[in-house]
Amino acid sequence: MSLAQIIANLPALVVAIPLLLSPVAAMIPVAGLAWMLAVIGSGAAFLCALLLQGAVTGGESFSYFLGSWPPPWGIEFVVDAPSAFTVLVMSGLAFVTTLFARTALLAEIAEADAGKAYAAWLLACGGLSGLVMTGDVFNLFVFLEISALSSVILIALGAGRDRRALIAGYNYLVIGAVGATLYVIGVGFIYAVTGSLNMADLAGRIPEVPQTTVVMVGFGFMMAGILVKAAIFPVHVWLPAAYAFAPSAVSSLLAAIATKAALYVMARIIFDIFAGMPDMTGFALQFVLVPLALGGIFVGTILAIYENDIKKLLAFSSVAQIGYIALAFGVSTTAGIAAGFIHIGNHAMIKGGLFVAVSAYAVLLGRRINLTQMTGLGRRMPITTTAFLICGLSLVGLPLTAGFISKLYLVRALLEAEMIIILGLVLASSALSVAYLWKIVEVLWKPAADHAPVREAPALYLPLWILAIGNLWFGVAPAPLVDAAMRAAMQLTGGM
Amino acid sequence: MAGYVTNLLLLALLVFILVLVIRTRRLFPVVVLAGAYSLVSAAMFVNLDAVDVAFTEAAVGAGISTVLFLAAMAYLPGIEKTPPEAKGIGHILPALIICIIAGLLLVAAAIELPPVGDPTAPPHVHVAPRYLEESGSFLHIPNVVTTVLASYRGFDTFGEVVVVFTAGLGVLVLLAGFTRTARIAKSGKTGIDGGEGDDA
Amino acid sequence: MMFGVGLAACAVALVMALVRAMKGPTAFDRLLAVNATGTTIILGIALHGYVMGRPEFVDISILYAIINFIGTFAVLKLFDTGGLGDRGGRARPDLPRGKDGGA
Amino acid sequence: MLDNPILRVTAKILFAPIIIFGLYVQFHGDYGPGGGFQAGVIIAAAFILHSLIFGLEAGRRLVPGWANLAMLACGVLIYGGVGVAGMMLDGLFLDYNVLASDASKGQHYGILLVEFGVGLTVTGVMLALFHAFAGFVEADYAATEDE
Amino acid sequence: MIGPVAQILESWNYLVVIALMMGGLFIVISQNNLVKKLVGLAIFQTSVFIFYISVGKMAGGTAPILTDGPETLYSNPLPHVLILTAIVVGVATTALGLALVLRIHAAFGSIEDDEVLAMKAEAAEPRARRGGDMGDAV
Repeated sequence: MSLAQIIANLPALVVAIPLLLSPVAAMIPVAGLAWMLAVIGSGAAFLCALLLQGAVTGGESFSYFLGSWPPPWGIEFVVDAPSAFTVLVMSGLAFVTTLFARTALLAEIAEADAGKAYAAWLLACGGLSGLVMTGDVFNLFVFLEISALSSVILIALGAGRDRRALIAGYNYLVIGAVGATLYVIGVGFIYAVTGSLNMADLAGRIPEVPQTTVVMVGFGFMMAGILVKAAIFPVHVWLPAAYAFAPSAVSSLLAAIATKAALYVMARIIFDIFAGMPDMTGFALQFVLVPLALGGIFVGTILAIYENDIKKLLAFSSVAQIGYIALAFGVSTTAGIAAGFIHIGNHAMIKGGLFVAVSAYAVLLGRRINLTQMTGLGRRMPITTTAFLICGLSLVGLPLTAGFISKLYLVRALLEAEMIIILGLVLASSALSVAYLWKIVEVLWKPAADHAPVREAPALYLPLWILAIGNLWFGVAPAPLVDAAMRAAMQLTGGM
Repeated sequence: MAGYVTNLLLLALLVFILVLVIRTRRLFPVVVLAGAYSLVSAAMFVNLDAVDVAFTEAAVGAGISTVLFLAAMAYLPGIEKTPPEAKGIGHILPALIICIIAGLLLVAAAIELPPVGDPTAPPHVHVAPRYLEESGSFLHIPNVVTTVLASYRGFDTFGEVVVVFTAGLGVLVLLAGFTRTARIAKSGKTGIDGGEGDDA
Repeated sequence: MMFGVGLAACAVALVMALVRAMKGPTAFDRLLAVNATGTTIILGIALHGYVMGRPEFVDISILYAIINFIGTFAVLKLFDTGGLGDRGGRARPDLPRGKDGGA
Repeated sequence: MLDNPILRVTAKILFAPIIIFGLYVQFHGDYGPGGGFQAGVIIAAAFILHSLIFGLEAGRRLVPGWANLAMLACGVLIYGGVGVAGMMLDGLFLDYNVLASDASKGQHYGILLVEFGVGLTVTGVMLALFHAFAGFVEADYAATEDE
Repeated sequence: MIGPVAQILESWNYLVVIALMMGGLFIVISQNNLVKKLVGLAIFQTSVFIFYISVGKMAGGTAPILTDGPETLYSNPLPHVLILTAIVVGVATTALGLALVLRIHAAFGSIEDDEVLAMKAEAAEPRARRGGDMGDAV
């Protein structure tokens, strides 16, 4: 393939490379080779995403016709600021977690399964990227299922260590399938009154539809399906178990990228497809999404404070962070949406880093860990723990970290929209989140009973510190991230 | 007219089967009934002109799914323990409320939909006419469903193949794989799969 | 007209088969009844094609005949050996063996 | 596995016609109902019938595990390969117009190949599913230990 | 068209299908048995398929396989294509779910949701009895 051909096909390659390398990886019984393939696949997808991001910096957007059929007859991929931004964040995090997956994954699953595990890994990466790129509402459902089924496989791989992974996988499968089917019902109703499946075409046709009840119900069911996938409170129930019982490497992949795609899709549905119905979406945002987001923030934070299993604690914290992103979208001004996108990027880095560090502990300790077992780890693994601490401080939102930038923009958006009460609640929940972080930090530096020698897992340094430094870097020089998120928000709201 | 009556009969059958499924406690009849549900809906698809869909539903829903359920039933207990509705209304009330609310919403929308078969409904006038027209004149393939499936929406079908592949991969990992414990595998006893497992 | 009458006859046969499937009394009555349901639907689909003027869709009937055969065979094997594999899976004392065990 | 001669003979007689019917559905999909997916299920059904009557081990001799895995992977690769070929010939992903000099002919080739890929994957997966389920040995997994 | 009653009569196909969908969803949510949940899911999905196909039906139309005859009305092929994809996705979900149920039964000895959940709580406690010896666990 010549360079010109590659450039012309970048949007398809982001999705197709991981999906096509996956069957190859499945056939390779050698764990190392399969891992190499996974690194190549996610790395190539990351490169493509970088190039795509470069292509939309000027505020352009273009679409890619799969099979050369113009929409609405064929399926198109939409490359604009929001999709390029989200796909860049996701493929970047996927690449970094793949880098470290070799050591961490092999510590927890049988080597003979590794080829198939990496195949599922690649499928999850490709499926989630496809979810973001596609401009067709039914194609979105197909990618939703690819990512869901491959995530279930990855979660169930944890059964080698803990049988509860099977139940986590089953619940995720059934809840996810119900969510996807609700989404399909919504699409069916919208299709019945518009005759189209293409997002851009739908956006044009929906305001002209006389049957407003159908549009409202269709919107409601599509949103309900996506809320399940995004793990928004109160349909987040699958998430904590899934993250906690999956192999640690899988937890870091899923925590970094899985819900981000669904959140992006949610923004797309609200601000793009149904943009022509501002009364309806405004009502849904104000009276449904914002209260649910606030509920998620508090429930997640409080459950995290009382949780003792470190992976579950981080998972509950994810529920809270997803709440922040949803809240930012709920503000629905350009500044609010931008804050949401900024936090999509930052939270991916934060949670990715935290879970990678936890994997490092798990590799060392060789088992699932709760807080008491982590006593004194800060002294035994200072390098890993420092990175963990940086990501943790970023999670709380300390100045000079990426998390601070997220909070800053969220607060500014809330002030601008004059949502003072909600602002107070956000600040209060931030203060609460210090509690669970402190709980971990305290344990980590408590002197251990036995004076075990310093043992580190150097194979994990590179990806871990990439993420930690990323957190610092974007805390000090947030301009590229913020600019990209701003462009994304501007394009979604039509430059308001 | 015949189509109308057939449709009515088949819908009544579907409702009948659904009620049976809810009420039956033995899992084996439930599985067979699920197969029958698929089969009746396949007949319904034929009546609604969706022959390709009927073909697939008969092969998959009534065929493969049922065989898989049966194969699984060999290992599973054949009877449901106390079903939730037997424990009192409190155990099924939340589910009932969710379903009724969702159902009422859908009914409110369905009443507004263009009636079944209305030739002026948006789906019939917007995108689809081009498929019907071009499939004959440009692609020269009579089965429009094949054309749309493999060409216009070929990417959907690519995704579908990937989904099937994912399911195959998952079942191989779960039932013929080595997830039992990492430590057993590492202690040199890899690949005990009883002879029938996938040896690749 | 003739095909219409045939279709109606299929519907009657379908209802009768279903009644038998409900009443039993043995598991094998039910099994045969389910098989007969399948057969009438196969016939119904074939006749339906003629009624609607597109008789070329007999393929579906053939397919379902194959599937129905394999499905019934799988059920019988499950009853007979307690599993579909070589070793017959686990022992299944609760599976009906000629005695009533249906719905 | 089953000693009944009637069943064994029936299975032997039916095996080939079912596969031929499957191939008919595969390649007649352009003109009548059917296509790769349905064909895959039918062909897999023939092998399932074989395994049901002659036993799983006989079925595995017919289609070994590695061949089965290769089938389900290769189907995806063929489908994706057609897409990549479209890119190589200066088209877009899954663009069949560029596969031949004439767009209509290219579409024909593309659809044929793509349906073949679908059929291969589906046959492989359905067969693998049946073997995995029917050959599952519960005792092997009952020992799963938590940590 | 003429009035709400006539409208309801014309949409009865949709109404019954909605009842079927909700019946399937009810099984998924309310049942404890993991296999029955999967059956409910299959019924739920199949009912949604019927809804789509009803949307694509054209009065007086015929299957979208072109004939050489004079002007014929064809039903809409697009919903058929979508549902073909969805059926495949559905069977993939069912297969994976069943595989998980088999493994859950092997690991927990039960396929009732509430019992398994109770065992989960038990499993979360330290399990000194079983020890770390893999010898007797195999």
